[in-house]
Amino acid sequence: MKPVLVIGGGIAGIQASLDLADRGTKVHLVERTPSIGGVMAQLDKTFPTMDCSICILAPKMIECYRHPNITIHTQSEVIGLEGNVGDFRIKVLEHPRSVDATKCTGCALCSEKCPVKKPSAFQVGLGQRKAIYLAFPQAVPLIATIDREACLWFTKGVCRTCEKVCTSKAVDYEQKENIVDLNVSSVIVATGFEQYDPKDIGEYGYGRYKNVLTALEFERLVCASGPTGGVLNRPSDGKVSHNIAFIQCVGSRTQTSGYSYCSASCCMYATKEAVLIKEHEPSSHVTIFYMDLKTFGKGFQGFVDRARSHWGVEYIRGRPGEIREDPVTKNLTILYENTEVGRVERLDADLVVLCTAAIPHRDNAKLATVLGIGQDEYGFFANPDPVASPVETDRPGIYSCGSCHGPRDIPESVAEASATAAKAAEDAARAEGVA
Amino acid sequence: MTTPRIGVFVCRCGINIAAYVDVPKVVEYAKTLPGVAYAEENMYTCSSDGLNKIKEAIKRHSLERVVVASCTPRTHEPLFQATCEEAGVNKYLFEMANIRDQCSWVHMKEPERATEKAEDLIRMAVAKAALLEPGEEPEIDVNPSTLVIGGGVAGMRAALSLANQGFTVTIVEKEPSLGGKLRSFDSLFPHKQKASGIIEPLIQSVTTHPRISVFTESSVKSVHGFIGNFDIGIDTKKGPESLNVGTIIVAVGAEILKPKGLYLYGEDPRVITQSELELMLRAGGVDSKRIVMIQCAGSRNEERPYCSRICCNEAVKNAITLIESGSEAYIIYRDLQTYGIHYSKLEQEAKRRGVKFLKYQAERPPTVSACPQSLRVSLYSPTVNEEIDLEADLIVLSTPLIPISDAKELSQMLKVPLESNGFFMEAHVKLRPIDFATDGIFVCGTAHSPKDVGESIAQALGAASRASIPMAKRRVRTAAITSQVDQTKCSGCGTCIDVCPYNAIRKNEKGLAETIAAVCKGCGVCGATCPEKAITMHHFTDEQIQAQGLAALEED
Amino acid sequence: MLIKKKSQKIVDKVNAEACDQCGKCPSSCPVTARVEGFNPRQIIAKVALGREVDLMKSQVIWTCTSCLKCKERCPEEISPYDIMLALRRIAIHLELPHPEGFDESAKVVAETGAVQQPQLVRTRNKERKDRKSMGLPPAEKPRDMAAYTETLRGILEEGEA
Amino acid sequence: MKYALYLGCTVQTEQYGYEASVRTTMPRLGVELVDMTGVSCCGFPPFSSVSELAWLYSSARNMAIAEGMGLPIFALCNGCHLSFVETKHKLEHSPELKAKMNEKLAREGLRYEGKAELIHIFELLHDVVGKDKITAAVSNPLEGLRFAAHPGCHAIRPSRIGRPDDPENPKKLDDLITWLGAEAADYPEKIDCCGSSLAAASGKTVLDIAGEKLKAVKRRGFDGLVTTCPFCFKVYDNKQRAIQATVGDRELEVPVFYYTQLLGLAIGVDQESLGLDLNQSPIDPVLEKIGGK
Repeated sequence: MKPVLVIGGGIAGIQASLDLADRGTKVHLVERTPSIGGVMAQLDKTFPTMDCSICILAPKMIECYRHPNITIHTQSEVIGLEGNVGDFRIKVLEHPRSVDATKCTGCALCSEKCPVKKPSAFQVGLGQRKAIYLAFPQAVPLIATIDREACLWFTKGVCRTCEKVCTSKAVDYEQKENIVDLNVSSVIVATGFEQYDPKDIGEYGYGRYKNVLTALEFERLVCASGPTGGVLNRPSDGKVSHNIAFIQCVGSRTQTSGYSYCSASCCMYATKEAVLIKEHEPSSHVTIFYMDLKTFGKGFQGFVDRARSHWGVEYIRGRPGEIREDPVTKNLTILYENTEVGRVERLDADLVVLCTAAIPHRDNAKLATVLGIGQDEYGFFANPDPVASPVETDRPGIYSCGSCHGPRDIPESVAEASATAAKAAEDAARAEGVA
Repeated sequence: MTTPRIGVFVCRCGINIAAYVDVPKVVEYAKTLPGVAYAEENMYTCSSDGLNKIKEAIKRHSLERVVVASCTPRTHEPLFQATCEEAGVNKYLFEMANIRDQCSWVHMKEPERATEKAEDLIRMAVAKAALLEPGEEPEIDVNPSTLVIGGGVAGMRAALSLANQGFTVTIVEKEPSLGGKLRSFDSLFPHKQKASGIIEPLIQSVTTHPRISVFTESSVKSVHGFIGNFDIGIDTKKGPESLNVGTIIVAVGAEILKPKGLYLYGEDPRVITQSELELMLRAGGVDSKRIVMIQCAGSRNEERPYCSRICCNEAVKNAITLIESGSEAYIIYRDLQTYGIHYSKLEQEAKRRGVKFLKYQAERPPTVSACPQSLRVSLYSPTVNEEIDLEADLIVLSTPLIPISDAKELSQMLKVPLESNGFFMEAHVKLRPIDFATDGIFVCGTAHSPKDVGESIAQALGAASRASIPMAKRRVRTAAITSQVDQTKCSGCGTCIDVCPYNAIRKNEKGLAETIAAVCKGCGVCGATCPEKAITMHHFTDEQIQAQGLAALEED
Repeated sequence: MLIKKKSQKIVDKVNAEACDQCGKCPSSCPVTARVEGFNPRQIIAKVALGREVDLMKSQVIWTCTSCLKCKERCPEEISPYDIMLALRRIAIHLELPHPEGFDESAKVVAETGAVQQPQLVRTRNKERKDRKSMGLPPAEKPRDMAAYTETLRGILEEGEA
Repeated sequence: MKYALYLGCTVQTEQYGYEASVRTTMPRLGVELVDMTGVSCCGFPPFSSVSELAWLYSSARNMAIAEGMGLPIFALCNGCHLSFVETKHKLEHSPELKAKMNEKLAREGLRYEGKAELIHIFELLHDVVGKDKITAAVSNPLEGLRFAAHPGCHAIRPSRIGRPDDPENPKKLDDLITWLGAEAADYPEKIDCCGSSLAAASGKTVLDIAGEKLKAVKRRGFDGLVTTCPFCFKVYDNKQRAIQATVGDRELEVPVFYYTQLLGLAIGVDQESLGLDLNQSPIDPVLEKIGGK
């Protein structure tokens, strides 16, 4: 039986890979970053059960890594696809890590000694990493990688400190990129989404005001493994924040941003983040500005009711018009209308969190061309018939799951991932001649 | 007997543990415990690096027992056990001490005492580890066939996928015909395709598929056995049938609330539900001039504190249809649940087409009064900040999906739980949305919670994938943590048989109790209730637990 | 009726039905915070409900500073400002009650080419100055005032067709 | 750098300080200004609330005259500039409307092609003349002074049809101030409206709105407020006494300048020719600090 190609190592890609591998199908899992895990690895807790995100994800990541039927290609991208369902010929480009995966033990001594600091993508820029680094402590595979744009050896021809300190001689500056040819029966696309950059919504001052963050940045701030160790030290002055406000529908449900749809999970993750703040410091004052509370998922309404009644999170229906920053204290003032009473008011906050639209990943167009599949008007991968064939793209044998074809929460992504595994299994059976 | 060589691995969990527990101190302490031959700390014991360290240590220090002091066994025990096995140590010789969730996280403000408690927990784990015994996991054969309970769109789609994968499937449907709730729908959102356009071809391929057999007007009456080997009893119109399957998929769907007495429903024929409107549209439409739809009719309240997910979108879809046929349509809502891309578009289309939306507040629900000519809906609109009266010829209540009436009965038969709202409860809300905690049984569609057709189909395919795993492998291993009845002590009183929630104990020919290892989940209820102390729980023997308890009380 | 027909033409163009009632306009508006009863969001809500005639008969449409924040920030590209102007024009055309000054100053412009004639202004120490004493050239006006006035009068009589 | 100077009603009939300071400073920066003859009101606001057609006609008419001169229009007033830009935009998108306009313009022997270019004083000074020319021209830097920039609503909104600066974070006027050696600083009330358009409906509210801003400017320790909009200037400067009365604060004194007045002082133009004696707000302390002729 031919293997299956899974593109994207987030929770959806991981689930699809494990389902197939567990039933005995060989899987090639292609991930563009140095580690699998995706956005879920960056989250602190998950709603509505408040499970520690990395704690429930890490075992699955490791399972992928240790599974005899799964081959993980990190820092890799699919650059070629030919053939048809049952017989796709794939080209995967593996970018060099500049570190020998077979030797590196992930001890991180190299990054400790590396002199170059860069903003850490895992910490969404709130924290720093070195030029040679591990994506994050639970990264899978736990292998260092060199950022050649930052590394002094690659940019200035000096340093080589990492090579000197590495006890297992794993550093390999000569490592070349590598093209792998695969022959697979089906392809599963699980490349996920990215966050809308709220800079364009100037009235909220993101990028201008240090204490206005995006929700993903906040996840890192509130996370024990984040840059502040889970203490809500706000960026401007490190002061612990007690008055925090969340603004929903930033970029989403917005004609002018180009993303006129509802991003589906923001109301709930904002509620979760609000509860986290209260758990950390019950005396904090947390406000969520929303338009419609989207509590359509299993257990959502109960979760919101609890946040309101038990934790005292305040919900106000109204999308603020403007955020102002005190030039001296850097405190923020939110101009808003409580639309349920038609009154215009002001709220002072130490920190404001913007819950931004979930938007198509910037690489979608490129991948769509390589795979020969369609995108919708926004750039998500298109499902021609989302009702009858929710995980089928417009090309037979290529399936999509998770937030790469529209906003999804984790359980939806997981369920869809299993669905794509079933479709791939059907293709394989057909190829095997099962009538 | 000499105490075995024990290795202790203390995880820092980044700062989750190390910030509050003095890990180096704890490691030094562990080294002093009886039987401990080696102890070390790891940044993340669960990282591949940490796991390699365990394997090396087992070899270098010829360890016979392994204790990891870190987080929770719920997520991490299987991983560490597998690691031990790879290094040649039986997985049942592994023990875990939870010094994070039950220690560092709850004692953030008192680090010294957190450190002490961590030492206590490790001392207890080590004491138990010394008495651990290797366990064997029986392998059982899996019958590559599935029972799908429910012949709606979810059930049929799951069945079809499994059949296409080469497995045999039996569908049991209580109605005379396949199709489920969708039979009564006119069109489907978001693309407003006809429901029949999805159902009919599906029924066609299901009924003609060589590996699918269908029992209509039938219901499951009994379920015995366990993953790989379930014995099912069915009542069919032709009398009782029995079959053996390896897996079960629960796709029984849901029912739609008929809100007697709410907004004059049941009292005035001009007040109907969204699903009754569907039937009218299916039959050719309505001639009412102005239709007012009321959302959250019977949901998001004390009695049903959940949002039914599909009602807003169904209302918007039907309102567009009504506008197209020249009527006027109002939707009175609390929070419009038009989520995601397709429903957002649908909402925008509705607004463009002139469907009027009015928000109401839960505290001030609308009232409906009947006049001879028409109905009047009175509501306070917080957004316009006014009392508004609407004359209506037809009022449509968007009522929630509710669990099927015999959900409880079925859940008891299958030994799977229901959640507080009465829908079937999955193994884990986030990462196991389609599995039940009981191996070999899966759930999909609206039996799990309200969802639309596309989402139900996705879950159905997902359930097919999950069910296919043990069947493709043909064999599964079951856990060795089971109860064992000491035939010399058992008095045959049968108490254990009554209390066992898994039907895992039977009386043998001697009239004495004996455990069916493959079915036993190791919950321990039998052991606790046995008046003769005849039942031993492997991996949780009295000796082991006593040792742990005594260690807890030790002063040092 | 005429008034509804006229307003309908406008309403069809302004996209009010797309409004999510999010509250961004009032919270940006300098007037809502100060003048009881003025709320651009509610104005849009009423237009969306087909009640623009009530608005034309009320004071609210005249209570705008034209700061344009509502128009600038509306996520749906709706402009309460332009809607108010449009409703004002119909109100004036149909001679519904409205604040003084609007049609007067329009007349003045139509007849003189400017809202007012060059003024005699005071300095801080109460001296009087005019363009001449400031050394500024004489004020400009249409060369063929008759044609200019006639054209504008014509347009004004046409009203919002 | 040659432009057709369009004054607009307010400047031409009362805001002589702005006109004078523009006429005296621009040539010194190499900007040649040609007066437009036969021009009329741009139509905003007098017509915008009465007849859209009359409003658009008024703007089209003046743009047609500029087209005849073959020069871009330099409109001093934010309102006029916006009115022209909006009209140009509307006529570009409606050929029928454009035809209708030309039919009416023909009676005065005018024709609007749609070629008329428009330039705002921010664009002219910030983007065309530029930092180097201005800093080079400064002979009397306004050191030690801190001004609050007030670009005015119509200079920055609606951005969709193109305005000279950012709608939420305008910076050009701040730059222009700093190029004169003075200091400019962001303040939360920067893009707040002066309220003047409310005059017809509720004069008191105008003074309330304006008063709040002046208070903020004073509270935040600015030496004065700087604008280029005659409407805003009228409220903040000419009506400052009335504002004091309305907000009940006699001490609420904020010097208000047209930017071109400060520009003149910095490049050594005498106060007389900058019409500084027309400013009603207490600017003398600032003038003393600046010194010069």
